[in-house]
Amino acid sequence: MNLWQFVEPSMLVNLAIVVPVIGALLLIAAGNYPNLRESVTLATAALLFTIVLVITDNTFNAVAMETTWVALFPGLSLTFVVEPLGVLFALVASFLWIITTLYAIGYMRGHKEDNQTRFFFCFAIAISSVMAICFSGNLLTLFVFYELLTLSTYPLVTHAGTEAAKKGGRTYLGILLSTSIAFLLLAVMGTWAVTGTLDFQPGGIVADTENKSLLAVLLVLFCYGIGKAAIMPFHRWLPAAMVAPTPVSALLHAVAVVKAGVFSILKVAIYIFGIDRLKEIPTADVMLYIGAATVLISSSIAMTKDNLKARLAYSTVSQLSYIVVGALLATPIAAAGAALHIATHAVGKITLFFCAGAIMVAKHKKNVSEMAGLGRVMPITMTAFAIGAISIIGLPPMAGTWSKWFLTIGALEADKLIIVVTLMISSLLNIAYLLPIPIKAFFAKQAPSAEPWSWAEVQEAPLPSVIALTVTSAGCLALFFFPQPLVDLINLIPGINGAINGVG
Amino acid sequence: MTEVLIDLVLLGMLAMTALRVIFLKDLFAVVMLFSIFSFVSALIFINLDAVDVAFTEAAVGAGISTVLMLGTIALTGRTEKKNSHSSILHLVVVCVTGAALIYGTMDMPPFGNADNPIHQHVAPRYIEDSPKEVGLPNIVTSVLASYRGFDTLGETVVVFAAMIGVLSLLGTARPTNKRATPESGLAKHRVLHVVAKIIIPFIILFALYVQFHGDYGPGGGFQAGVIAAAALILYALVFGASFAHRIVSPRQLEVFAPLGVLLYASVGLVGMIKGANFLDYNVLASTAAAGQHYGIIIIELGVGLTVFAAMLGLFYAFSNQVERSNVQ
Amino acid sequence: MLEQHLPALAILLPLIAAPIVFILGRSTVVWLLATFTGAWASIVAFQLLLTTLAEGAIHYSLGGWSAPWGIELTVDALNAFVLLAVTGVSTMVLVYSKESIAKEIDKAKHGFYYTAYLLAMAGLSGILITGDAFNLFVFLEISSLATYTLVSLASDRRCLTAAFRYLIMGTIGATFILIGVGLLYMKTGTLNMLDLAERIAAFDRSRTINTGLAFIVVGVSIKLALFPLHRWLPPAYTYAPSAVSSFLASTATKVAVYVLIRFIFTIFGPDYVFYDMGMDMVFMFLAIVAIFKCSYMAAVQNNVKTILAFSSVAQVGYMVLGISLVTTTGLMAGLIHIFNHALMKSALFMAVGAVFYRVGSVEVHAFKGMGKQMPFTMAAFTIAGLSIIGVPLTAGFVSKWYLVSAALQQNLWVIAVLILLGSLLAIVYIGRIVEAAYFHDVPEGRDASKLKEAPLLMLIPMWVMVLANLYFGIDTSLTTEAVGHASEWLFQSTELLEVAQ
Amino acid sequence: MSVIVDYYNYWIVVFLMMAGFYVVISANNLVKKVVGLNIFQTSVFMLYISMGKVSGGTAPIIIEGVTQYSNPLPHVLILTAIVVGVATTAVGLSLVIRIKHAYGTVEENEFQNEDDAI
Amino acid sequence: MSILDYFSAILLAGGVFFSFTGAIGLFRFPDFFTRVHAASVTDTIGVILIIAGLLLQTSFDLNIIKLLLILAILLLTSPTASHALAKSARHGGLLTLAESNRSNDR
Repeated sequence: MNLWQFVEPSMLVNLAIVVPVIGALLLIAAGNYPNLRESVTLATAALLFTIVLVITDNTFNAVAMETTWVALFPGLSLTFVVEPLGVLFALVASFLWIITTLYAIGYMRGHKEDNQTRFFFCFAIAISSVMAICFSGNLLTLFVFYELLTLSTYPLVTHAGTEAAKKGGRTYLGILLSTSIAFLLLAVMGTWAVTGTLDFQPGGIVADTENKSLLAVLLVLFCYGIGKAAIMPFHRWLPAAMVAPTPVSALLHAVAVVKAGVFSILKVAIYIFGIDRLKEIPTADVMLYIGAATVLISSSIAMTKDNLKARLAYSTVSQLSYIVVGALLATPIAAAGAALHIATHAVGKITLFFCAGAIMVAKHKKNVSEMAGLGRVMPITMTAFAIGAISIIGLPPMAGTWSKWFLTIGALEADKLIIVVTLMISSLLNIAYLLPIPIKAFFAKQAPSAEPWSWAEVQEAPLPSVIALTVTSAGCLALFFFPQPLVDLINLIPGINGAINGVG
Repeated sequence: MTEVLIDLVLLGMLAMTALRVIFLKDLFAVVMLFSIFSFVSALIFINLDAVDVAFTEAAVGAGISTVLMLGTIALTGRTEKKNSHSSILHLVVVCVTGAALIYGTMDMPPFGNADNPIHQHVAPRYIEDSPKEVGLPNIVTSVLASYRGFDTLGETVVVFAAMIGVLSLLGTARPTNKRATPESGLAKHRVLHVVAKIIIPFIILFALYVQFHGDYGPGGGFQAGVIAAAALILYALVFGASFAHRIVSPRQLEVFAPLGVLLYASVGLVGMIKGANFLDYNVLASTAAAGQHYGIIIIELGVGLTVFAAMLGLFYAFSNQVERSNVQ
Repeated sequence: MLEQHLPALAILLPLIAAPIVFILGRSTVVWLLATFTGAWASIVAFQLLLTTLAEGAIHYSLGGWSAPWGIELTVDALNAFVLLAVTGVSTMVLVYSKESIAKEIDKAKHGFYYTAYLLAMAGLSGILITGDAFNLFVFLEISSLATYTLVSLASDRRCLTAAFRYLIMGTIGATFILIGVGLLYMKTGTLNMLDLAERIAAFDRSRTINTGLAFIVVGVSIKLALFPLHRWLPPAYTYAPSAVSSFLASTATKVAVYVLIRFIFTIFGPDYVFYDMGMDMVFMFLAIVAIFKCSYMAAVQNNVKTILAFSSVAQVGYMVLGISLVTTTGLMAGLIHIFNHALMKSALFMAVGAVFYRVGSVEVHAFKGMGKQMPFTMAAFTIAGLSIIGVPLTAGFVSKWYLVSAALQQNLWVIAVLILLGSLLAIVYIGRIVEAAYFHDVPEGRDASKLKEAPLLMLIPMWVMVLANLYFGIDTSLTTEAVGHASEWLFQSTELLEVAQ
Repeated sequence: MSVIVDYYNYWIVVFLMMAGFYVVISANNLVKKVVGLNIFQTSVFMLYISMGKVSGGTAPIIIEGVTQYSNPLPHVLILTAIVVGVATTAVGLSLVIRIKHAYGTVEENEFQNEDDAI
Repeated sequence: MSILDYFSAILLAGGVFFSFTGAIGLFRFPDFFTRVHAASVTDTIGVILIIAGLLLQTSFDLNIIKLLLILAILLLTSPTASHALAKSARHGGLLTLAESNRSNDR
């Protein structure tokens, strides 16, 4: 904490955005020396995390932090304001960046990938955009960095440079850019035209607007415009992005990018429409049910996928819609659950992806059907996988429990039994498509090798990767037992106002 | 009434000429008809009191343009091929445009009426005050060279630009190969030689007259430049381009044309240096009238120089092409 | 001493430099002189813009004859702003020209190139700041003649037919303008724009004036390549030398849009044009069709310069659309897009020219693998392409923002949606090229080792334009202030003002 | 009748313009196009000169005792326009010559067939 | 009308007559050379008569010199032009009507 005590609190926000950029430039300079380059990345990640920690601390102490960069238009600037929801997301993202970097070092070296400098560079830029999204003070800023995030992750998706990667990249960029320009920009500008402001304000900014149908249209535009939230039918980009190297899938497509999407939706729900106001909007229900449908349909699709990463991708689509549903339920508890789900799902899903990557590096296996008996060879990895899976399913003692719990309570509170049922069925589906993998890995019958298991059989992924996935799986456990800091943070969000105080 | 009658007859001739151009396929005839069109319109201009314009139209439309067109068809062939595709769409476009214009004439001020707005606003000052303000009897020259001198600078630049365009496209006339000087088709015409030798000095004299008499009667730098160029064009036609090149070489023309523009512009710059606006001639001499006079003479010279060089340059470039194709 | 002559200087600098350049002939000196002139003209334009923003319109009577008897130069925020874009971009293209034309134009013709270039610049500047309707025609013809020449300088024979078509269409357009100006003159007796405006407003709106308006609009529409009068543009831009395409795409049509604005707003008055004549609906319809039709055409082409040319026609659609919204914001959008589009298109064409410099082709497949071989060039292309698409933090976003907000102000949601959908098409045609550059290898049979980065003299101006794209996408104060002033002034004293706000 | 006397001149001029315009857009031969362009422009010049005419006036050159002059301004404008016209013609014709060299034909449909027209 | 005006009118009428016949001849004559012949009538006698008629119309001033100069130049150039035309035609291999008839007969 002392590290940053001489820095103005508002300055911290700038730092959080700029530090990854500086790191990115430095690592380009160090491009020819892999060790130096990766040290730089790690150091930057660590530095960023400390900054976010201080920001968190300040948030608890109610220190106002905001900063304005430039006025893009008269009355509209690139503005950054710290608020608890953003801090939560920033914490998750910056923490997981460290872990992912660690993992990526092992993965990239193990896989002998080309263009590693470009990889780390784009990664850092993406994180910088995520930070900016976290702290964005108005819709315009959010939009700007939302687009930057899309663009900076595009080279990551197409990293492999193969035909498949290109095809995936085209889908990725096509859907994300199209939806954001056609819908999100329109929604942003519509909001601007209707209200005359784009600032995120507690309680929303549309309160004075009489024209309900206009707001209804805006809400739909926002939901689909934020394509990163992957609400059906605009979810195709997410499975397509799975052609990326696994660390990318892990951080960006389990955490940063998709979470930026649902985060944006939460932010719009809370700070633009306001939770109370949201209830009155006719299309909120429509979108809610579309979200619920997405949950179920994508879970079902996930079951049919043999490719592990594809299965995880559809699982992500499904889980993202939990958060959307939480936001659109328009009750404080559901919103809180949604916010918490950002963190818990992140930890769980990243673990799963790490495992998938580790399997790929160590055994070059991609398909679920080939993984039977793998527990003997990669015990640590598969254990971590089990932990992550349980967390995603939402069983104690894993972190996912809490968020699902609050979401369910929120749905009950809102008198939306269908949603409750949806959540239940979805959990069952989760079990169906996730749990068999570790079970088969450990307990499948293996005819040829009758010999007792010994350490000599173990062929784990490189050490950094193993460390990373261990840490995240530990995180799944930790967040179950100590969710209080996050809960406290969420309680600070205006509109939630301590709705989930009793828990923890 | 006579004026109207003449006007009608001439316009009728024009209409017939224009119609004929549409249907004729022989390009040589088309070009000649265009030349006639130009001449007849020059007559109309005279009838409508626009003597300067008539002069220019006759020199340029009927003269230079025709020469250039003839040079072109000498290279490209003189018949238009049958055109199979239908031109109904074109006809519709033309009819719509024409209908719009006819619609527009409905509210036009009547032809020739002295109460029309254009005779009431702006122009009266030119007619009443220009003899005092500029000091020239020819109002057209006053307006051209002084009131709207900037237009005329632009016009000079346009001529210069055309020269640039043509030279860059057709290439500067190369130094003529002495041994292979192609015989001009007219070289054996003794009569032509004699008459040309007699007449060319007079043409040049006339050019100078037009140049310096433009203040008092119709004429000015532009017409003078064209006439002077015509003298050399005649010379080149009768005696062959290589002889003309010896009098004024293409390279010299490439210097004269920009020099004319610069001469014009420098008059304006001198005005600026003397503290007035660009092209303000009043400050060029001790009195405004003298200043105007000097200014106009110099800029007319500039115009004349550029136009002469450009027109001759155009001719050189075209004739060079023709000769080249003859050699081949 | 020079301060008072700034308006005249803006035209005179290139005008006087052109003959000097022609006399000097072809050498590096000529290039230096031309570039220097361009730079000076840009500075003059910048000073003019600052002065007009601070003190209002400047009137400069040529020859000391006051308007309407003499010709007057009138500089206000509107034309100073466009002038800055035109001179600035032209200067950068001049810098770029040296290497580019060395490859594409016969060495003997370099003198012609620079002379014609400067003449075109002089013509465009003249169109921009003259206050006299007929003088505008004269300068229009100077610039047109010079551009026909420039287009025809390329070595591909198709440039000739392109230039000829351009010449015919351009001359028809200019003659239409001449007819229109004549009709106005006939009814009012004056040629000075401000005087014309006063007298047109004072007289009853007659059929003659209506026709004059129609002819001027059609004539200018040919010049600005408004759909469906755009057919001359794609071949001209495709087959012209790259530097010329870059110059034309970023200046010529922009100046024509300015002329349209000037005639509609200053001379006829928006009340008359839009409310009495209903031209806004015509413009809006044509603009929308242009955006979609030409973006689609761009998406299916194989020649990158053709793609960019069609894109230009589509982008002109955006400008006209802004005008057709008849609000201050809409006009601001149109104006700001004039400026921004000049920045992005010049950068794009420069990048294409650089690829041509190395590869010798501008087909899409020639771009394959260029992301590796020419990283800086392709990065510039990509950023400028993003600007065309309208990605935030680029200049294109600013234009799009104003355009959409203008549409929304009028509650024209459909238009707003169409604008945004139009930019999706831009993703397609830019994306194809970028993809070829980054995700394909250099095709077989092409020696990759010879495909190096473009020379520095091409890269620098290219990147200046790219950085300008980014700069004006982030710091919009200058552009916004200028176009804000301009559009408020243009709407001044019209009954529409209340409606607009 | 007075309508005819007032406007006959303009109407014929409009007819001439349209004849020229028709030749420009419909002719297939490039030289003929240029000729059409010239006719078109010359007719426009006539429109200008017609409007400058004052019945009973004389050419605008100051002569003692004459008070009624025709309007000099259109004359000035058209002088400029004629020059512009010939400049365009010259450049256009040079292009035609070059096209002939490059394609061997100056018929529009023929060289369009040779190249893929955009 | 003074006597001069009558003379002038007669001269002008004569000029118009010859010009007119020249024009008719241009259309009606059968081959190139005869047509040139007809056209040159317009250029020579027609012009002379018209200018003479005009000379009688003007007062005694600069205009007379101008008219005379015009006459001189025309008399110099028109026949030359006709001559050049005919000779070029001949040079280019054009036959007169009589000659071509003869060659057809053969």
